[in-house]
Amino acid sequence: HEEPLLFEQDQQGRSGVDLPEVPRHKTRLGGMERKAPIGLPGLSEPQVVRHFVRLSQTNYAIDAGIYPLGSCTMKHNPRLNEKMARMPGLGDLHPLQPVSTVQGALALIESLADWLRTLTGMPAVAMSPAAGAQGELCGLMAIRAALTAAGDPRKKVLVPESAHGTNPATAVQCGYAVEAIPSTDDGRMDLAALEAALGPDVAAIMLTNPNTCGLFERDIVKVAELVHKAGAYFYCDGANFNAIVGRVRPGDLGIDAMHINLHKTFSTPHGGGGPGSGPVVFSEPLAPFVPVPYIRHDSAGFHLVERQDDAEEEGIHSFGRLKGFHGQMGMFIRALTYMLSHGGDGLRQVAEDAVLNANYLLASLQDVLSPAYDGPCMHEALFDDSFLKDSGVETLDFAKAMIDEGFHPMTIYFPLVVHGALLIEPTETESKETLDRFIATMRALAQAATGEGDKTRFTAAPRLAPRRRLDETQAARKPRLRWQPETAPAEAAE
Amino acid sequence: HEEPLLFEQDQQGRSGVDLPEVPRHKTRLGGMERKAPIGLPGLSEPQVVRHFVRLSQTNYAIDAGIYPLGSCTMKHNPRLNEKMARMPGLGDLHPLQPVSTVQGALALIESLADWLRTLTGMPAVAMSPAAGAQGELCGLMAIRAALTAAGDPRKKVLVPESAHGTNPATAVQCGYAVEAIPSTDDGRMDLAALEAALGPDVAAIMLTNPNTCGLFERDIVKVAELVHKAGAYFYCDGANFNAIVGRVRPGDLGIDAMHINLHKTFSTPHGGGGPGSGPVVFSEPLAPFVPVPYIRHDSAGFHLVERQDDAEEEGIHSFGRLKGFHGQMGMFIRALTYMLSHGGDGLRQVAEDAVLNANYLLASLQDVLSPAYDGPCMHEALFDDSFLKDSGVETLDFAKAMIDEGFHPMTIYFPLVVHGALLIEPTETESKETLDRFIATMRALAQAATGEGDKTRFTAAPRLAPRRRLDETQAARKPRLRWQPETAPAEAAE
Amino acid sequence: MRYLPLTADDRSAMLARIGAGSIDDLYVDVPEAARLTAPLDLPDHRSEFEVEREIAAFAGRNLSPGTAPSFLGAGAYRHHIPASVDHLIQRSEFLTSYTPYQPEISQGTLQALFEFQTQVALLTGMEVANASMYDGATALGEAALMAKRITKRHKVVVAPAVHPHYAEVVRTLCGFTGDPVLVCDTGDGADPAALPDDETACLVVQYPDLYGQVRDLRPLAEAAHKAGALLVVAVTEVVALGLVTAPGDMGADVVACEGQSIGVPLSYGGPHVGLFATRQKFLRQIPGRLCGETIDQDGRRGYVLTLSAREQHIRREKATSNICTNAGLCALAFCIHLSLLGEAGLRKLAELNHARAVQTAEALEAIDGVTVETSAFFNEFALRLPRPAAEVVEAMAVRGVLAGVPLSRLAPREGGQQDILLVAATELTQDSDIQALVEGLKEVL
Amino acid sequence: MRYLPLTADDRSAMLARIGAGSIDDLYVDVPEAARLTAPLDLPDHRSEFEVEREIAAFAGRNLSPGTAPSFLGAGAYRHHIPASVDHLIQRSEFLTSYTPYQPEISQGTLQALFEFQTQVALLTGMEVANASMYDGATALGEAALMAKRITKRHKVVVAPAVHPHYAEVVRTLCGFTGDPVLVCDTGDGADPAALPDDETACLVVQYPDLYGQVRDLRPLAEAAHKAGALLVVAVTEVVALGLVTAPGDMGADVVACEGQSIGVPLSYGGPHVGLFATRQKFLRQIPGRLCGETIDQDGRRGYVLTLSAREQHIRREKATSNICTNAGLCALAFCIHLSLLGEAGLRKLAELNHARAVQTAEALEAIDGVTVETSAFFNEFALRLPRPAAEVVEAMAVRGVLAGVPLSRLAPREGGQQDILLVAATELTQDSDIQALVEGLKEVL
Repeated sequence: HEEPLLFEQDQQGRSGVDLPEVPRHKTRLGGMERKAPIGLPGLSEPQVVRHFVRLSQTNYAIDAGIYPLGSCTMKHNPRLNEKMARMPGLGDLHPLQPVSTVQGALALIESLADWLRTLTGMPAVAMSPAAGAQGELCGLMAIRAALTAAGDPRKKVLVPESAHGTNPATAVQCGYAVEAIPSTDDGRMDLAALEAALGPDVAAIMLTNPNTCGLFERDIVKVAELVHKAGAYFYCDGANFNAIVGRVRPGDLGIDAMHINLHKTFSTPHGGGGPGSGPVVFSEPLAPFVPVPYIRHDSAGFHLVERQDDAEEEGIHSFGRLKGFHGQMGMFIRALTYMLSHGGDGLRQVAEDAVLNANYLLASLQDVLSPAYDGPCMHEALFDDSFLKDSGVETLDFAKAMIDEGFHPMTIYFPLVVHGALLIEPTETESKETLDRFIATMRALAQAATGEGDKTRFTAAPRLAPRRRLDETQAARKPRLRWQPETAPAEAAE
Repeated sequence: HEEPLLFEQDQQGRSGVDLPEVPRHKTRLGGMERKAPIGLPGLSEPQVVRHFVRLSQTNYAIDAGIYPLGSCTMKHNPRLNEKMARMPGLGDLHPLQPVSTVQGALALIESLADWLRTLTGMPAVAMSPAAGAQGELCGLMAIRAALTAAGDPRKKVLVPESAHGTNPATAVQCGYAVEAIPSTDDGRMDLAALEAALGPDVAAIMLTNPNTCGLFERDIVKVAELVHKAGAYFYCDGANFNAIVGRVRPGDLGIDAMHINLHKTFSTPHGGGGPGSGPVVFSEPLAPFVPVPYIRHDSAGFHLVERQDDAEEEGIHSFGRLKGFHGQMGMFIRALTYMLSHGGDGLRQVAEDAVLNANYLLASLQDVLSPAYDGPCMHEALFDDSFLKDSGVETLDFAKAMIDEGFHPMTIYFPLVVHGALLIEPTETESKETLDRFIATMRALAQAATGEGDKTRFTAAPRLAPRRRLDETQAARKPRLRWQPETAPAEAAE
Repeated sequence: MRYLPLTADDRSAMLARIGAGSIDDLYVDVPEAARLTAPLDLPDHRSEFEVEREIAAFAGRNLSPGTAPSFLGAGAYRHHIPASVDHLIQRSEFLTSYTPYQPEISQGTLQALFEFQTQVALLTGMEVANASMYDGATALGEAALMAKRITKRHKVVVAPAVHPHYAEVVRTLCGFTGDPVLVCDTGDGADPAALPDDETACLVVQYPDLYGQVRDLRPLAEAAHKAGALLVVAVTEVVALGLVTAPGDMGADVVACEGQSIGVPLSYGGPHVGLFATRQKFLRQIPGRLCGETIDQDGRRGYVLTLSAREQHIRREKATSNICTNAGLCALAFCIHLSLLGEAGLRKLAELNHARAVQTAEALEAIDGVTVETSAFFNEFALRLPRPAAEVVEAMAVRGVLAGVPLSRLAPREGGQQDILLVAATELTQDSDIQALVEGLKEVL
Repeated sequence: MRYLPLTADDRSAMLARIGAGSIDDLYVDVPEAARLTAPLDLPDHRSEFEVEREIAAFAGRNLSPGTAPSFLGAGAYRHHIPASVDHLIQRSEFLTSYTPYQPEISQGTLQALFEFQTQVALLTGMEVANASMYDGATALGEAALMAKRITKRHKVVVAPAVHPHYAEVVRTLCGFTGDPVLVCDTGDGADPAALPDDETACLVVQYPDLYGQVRDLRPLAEAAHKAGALLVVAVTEVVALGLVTAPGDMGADVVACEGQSIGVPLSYGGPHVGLFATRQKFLRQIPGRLCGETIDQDGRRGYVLTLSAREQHIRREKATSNICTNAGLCALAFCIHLSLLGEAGLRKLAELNHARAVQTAEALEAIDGVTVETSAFFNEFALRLPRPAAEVVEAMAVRGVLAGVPLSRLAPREGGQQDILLVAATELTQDSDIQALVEGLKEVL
């Protein structure tokens, strides 16, 4: 039995809530009462609960199995973090309470900021960005504000070919032209090409490190020198900070700004698409250009600087406000809980185990899949599709066949610098036993894909999932983005 | 991939908890330290979470679909009740705190007791029984105590043939011989047989009402008169109180004691087998024989009478203590939350809708299944297997075929008074849409079972469940009730 | 370390398979000078209960609106969330799944998003909606950016009485590159209908506005359209749409709402959820994710993320927005709570909110020297006090009453605005709360 | 009514299908005099938030051990429960399922029970365990009943220093029908080894005992066996078994534990979970449910409820017990928490408990006139005070300290026993708690 849409379960006269009787009152709506019904369906609570339980049962989840999506970092989400985020006195605070009544909340945010400063070796941090992509925007805006303040706004941002799509999109949203820097054969940014591209119109470089090929940019200190020599800023996409947390401080690499995806490195749950949180750490030169609001701390306690004019008074030339309130407090609580749970020692172990697990996969699969690059990887192992050459099986088919084996596929077709990419990120919270089972399955699939015989195991996969392959072309050509009530047939209108 | 046992995932050196370092201390164990390891497996938290999530995914649940187990009353379990049971100041109280520090807890229990007294029309209630079966024991013990106090302990308890197994088991555990009373053709207790069986050695009758055939015992007032006239007590099994709550008060029927399964009528979740809670209401004559502890309320507040000697001082000849502490507080909170949510009006509607749903099923299936008895039923509809006669399909096969249709089967082979019984209890929290779908499926199955053609759809069912039929005979013949470490092969010992 | 399954033996065996002598060998690409050798100045790992105590200590230093009479609003509202909502969003299959890139094993998330999009479209009176934005303010910023793309004009006009946070986000997102953004002062008396000119991409208004004022948007829609601009409507209290005419029914082209009021806790300002709805004709200019209906290989109905040629992961520098992660789980919470409410429940909830606000206003109007400035409102209104509202709020906080939001916290502090207090009521407002507010104010004023 | 899906239209249509004129027609079998016509004197249905307020009002009148220094034990212990335990047991598939009568769609519950049984057997040092009982006291009562069935003797002997609640339950269950139950006074100096005679079915002892005393059970096992009786051991603090020799290793025939300490909240005394373990040879006399391993039609390993010929639903008046519903979900919580702990975690937890208790004892021993009476203990001991413990406990409660359980609340009030205070510590006991206890006692004594 397929679960129908909520709207197909409608019966007016039902509701899943009870509310007290509305007290008698004068209406003061100025005649703006809604006339027509909204069209929302009526269901009882049991129906709503069952609907969403049943829907959930068609989802894969990290709690049910390895979720090796490269560049997405699906690791275990501790339940303690969820419990803490719901603690009375934290989860139920209003963002505009008098500051005197939220000193604990501000102290918590500052405590998280301290951890981030210590882990990154950077002196300043902006807490408000709502997600990694907004963090990028925040970083580039601060850079643009600093350049503008120096009378030299510049025009271009350099982005390696292997970058996440958010990097170029962000640069454009911030008013810059984007210039791509090619990669070398070893999967790093081409230093010579960078040098050639740098010039007086370059505002910044955006480099992911470890990069999206799962490799550490060996020349990163040199990159920073070149960038700074050219009068530009070095923005680091911190999406992969989980590979180096506790082992390398970005501040020691010459970076000027870097966002941190709390859900990746610090395990706030991804929730099927969010919410995220993307604090940005800044170097000294960029520190005076942070967004509002921010927290200041003195002997009288914690203060919240919410307005650009107040910031200006204390020498912060804030570029403005990025979102409604102070930031993703719910995510802050989870991330701080995660940090306190791991401690400095545990966070370092997190990075090491993530890297160890990825290299273990790489070493165990390199003879049957085709590694994209040589050498140790960081937290994720990248393969291309050359092992599938002439097999009649595409990367997509291979990924879908994994579903029938009970695994969520890896990231595919990203990064773009590799043909038919397969990017596998196991994370530190997978056991060796799970990896061994995963490896055995991958090896068996690779042999089946490249051997003789029928390939429908791949081309017709998945067959054991709640749905077989979905027609994405039809979805895009004739977009149906919402339920519509059936139009009454003409006969019925008689 | 099948989920292995915890013990098969063991690796020492792992733990799913962190604990602070043990402070240095003298050991005062008197030399009783454990020498050998216990043998518990080592797993990390992510593994444990995944293990139980994966296990859970092989379970059916009321949150995922109708669970029409007759006599079990699987209805919607509101989440509000779970939230309330975990409220700080309730869920974390210690049972032996000074009574002055738990006045709210005692007030809550008394409030629930008040609801139970009002709904049943009975003057007294014992809150401590841990489940329905213990409630039965509590009721019979009070009866025995009263009879003994009157110098006439008697020897027999009368139980109708259709009774739950707990009834005779309880009577025996309480030291009585059990005599079965046959049923009449209309599914009720045979009044003549009862009259014949009643005599000076009968301590009590145990009658379920509505009975396990889903029928109201029409002659119940007459039964009470006969029982009382014989000097016996009338114990009513209240398992099916959900059919009449708010519409009929057992106290108006002449009942002396009745347990109430909080999970059935008041929707505390069954949790795959418990915990339950089985308060017992008592008539005036039995009220002085309640178990300890119980609550007393005066102008100074709430008191907890925990000891038989204290009870005796205030004229309560308590038969003693049934369980460790005061009762299933966690269940009390849930049940009271349920009552407050429904109110008196809602509880009456609960009974009516439960009865309406059952009769709707009966009316919609009576031409394809074979109803066991005529007339309206109460909260559950009983069929026998005569519709399957000569079909090659047994009741069990029919039930297993329902699994492949996505439904949990009804109760089968109970009550014993009907051949190949199928007992369907939809409960009030199923929508008409769900019932209509259930009816359509049952009708299709009944037609398939009784029609021509291959019956493996039934005899080989289920085929779409996490397991096919399990070998229960082997399980009982060679009981393996725990995991055992593999014995090392002899060679390895060399 | 309870979260780490590898044992010391595992690590050795794995290094051996890799052919590395130690974990350091895997970090060879890190410049030597940047390799941390000493531990950072951070505490070691701790047990669950020690962590709980530490977080509880932070919580203990706050005054929870759940334990005090609270009239705080101004863009975030304390509503009751049914217990089943929080339970359902915590189900592993929702909480610990990723963006549904593999639709065959993500139908739960996808169908819920499809239902969410439908709910948002219905509620706002629009034709289509996306799968959520970070919050109401960023949704508004994205709306203005979309208006610029559609009209190919550069100027954005923000009418008076738009929440200053929202106006600031619009200014940041639309004005950062030098494009003109005209933000009227919150209390500016300017007629918004006169603001759009032939360079204006959109007129941005709020409904109900910052002061809680509910007004007919049709004249503004007409004025905007006449100038060739779009009307972009911000809604900070989405429960209002259960009772007042939908923006879509008054000519709005884009509606950007904060959805927190339905299903999402206050959480000190985030995460919340932005709702984004518009006309069908603007479909391919929508920012963020869209979920669409289609069929699978066996012809069964199913759902996928669609029109991703608008998005950064495909379109890169030509994307409609850089948004990637959105507010998925909060959107799910919104969807579940609204499913529970349904048509009848939402309407009654909205009526209760209005009734409570009217009761609060009437009680306050009885105080000497205090006036309600908002002539027509839903559940929030501006109260003029005889002295600066910020001081009054502080004095009330000392008395344990969260009296509302002083306008001066949001808007320029000059002028008569500083005596304005924004007061909100919801279904959770009790008679005793109103009494505490009134009595407190009488003492404090 | 949010929980009721039927609409008025549904009800009419359904009555029509049934052929009934009204709902009353379905209640025709109820004697007319017993049909309620007027509503009962009960309040009407209420919204979630009104109900929450009402329950919170009850909670507000209690002193939570989570917010006060607490040394309460005597059969119920405040331990930390990892957040994942409570989350997992609330999963719909566990929480809202029934007893696994249809094993094909109940493997989750069944495998967890099989794992639980194994854990209990390992922990107690026994060969087999059942799928749980209501609580420790009823498990003990059932153990004594089983001993009677096995030995075919009628007399049960309860040694001194068994928790009076447990002894009372044994007396109720075993003595109600007139069979002899000898319950020694808690403080009786009798030598338990001398108690069993040739009519004795079992000797019941507690370990650690009511006073926290840990002692070698081997001599008692010998004495019992010599008399032809079984040794039945009650354990009220199961965490102790992480550190002390298991009863099974000292000759116990049946072990009945309260499992609350692992995974189950105090909940004012219930629901808790009874553990029941015994020797393989007594298998068919075990009360309650048993889960066993088998294979399905396709040869795959699977689990079923088994040996149900012992149980009431099959065996009726010949059943080994009348138990039906047990403590399934609490057993699951126990199983999950113990899985998280594992061998190393349980041992460390037990060590922490002991260390905290020793620290507490040492701090108390420094107070004049106060003596620790228990010579060897795990996490609880008897403290002799210079005045009646019940008064001291009350005085301490006024100071916000839950100082322990006065023995007089449990045992006969005569004699020196009334000055005994039972003091327990756990891993949650903090230095500041011990300090508050000591300082409070100094003031109060």
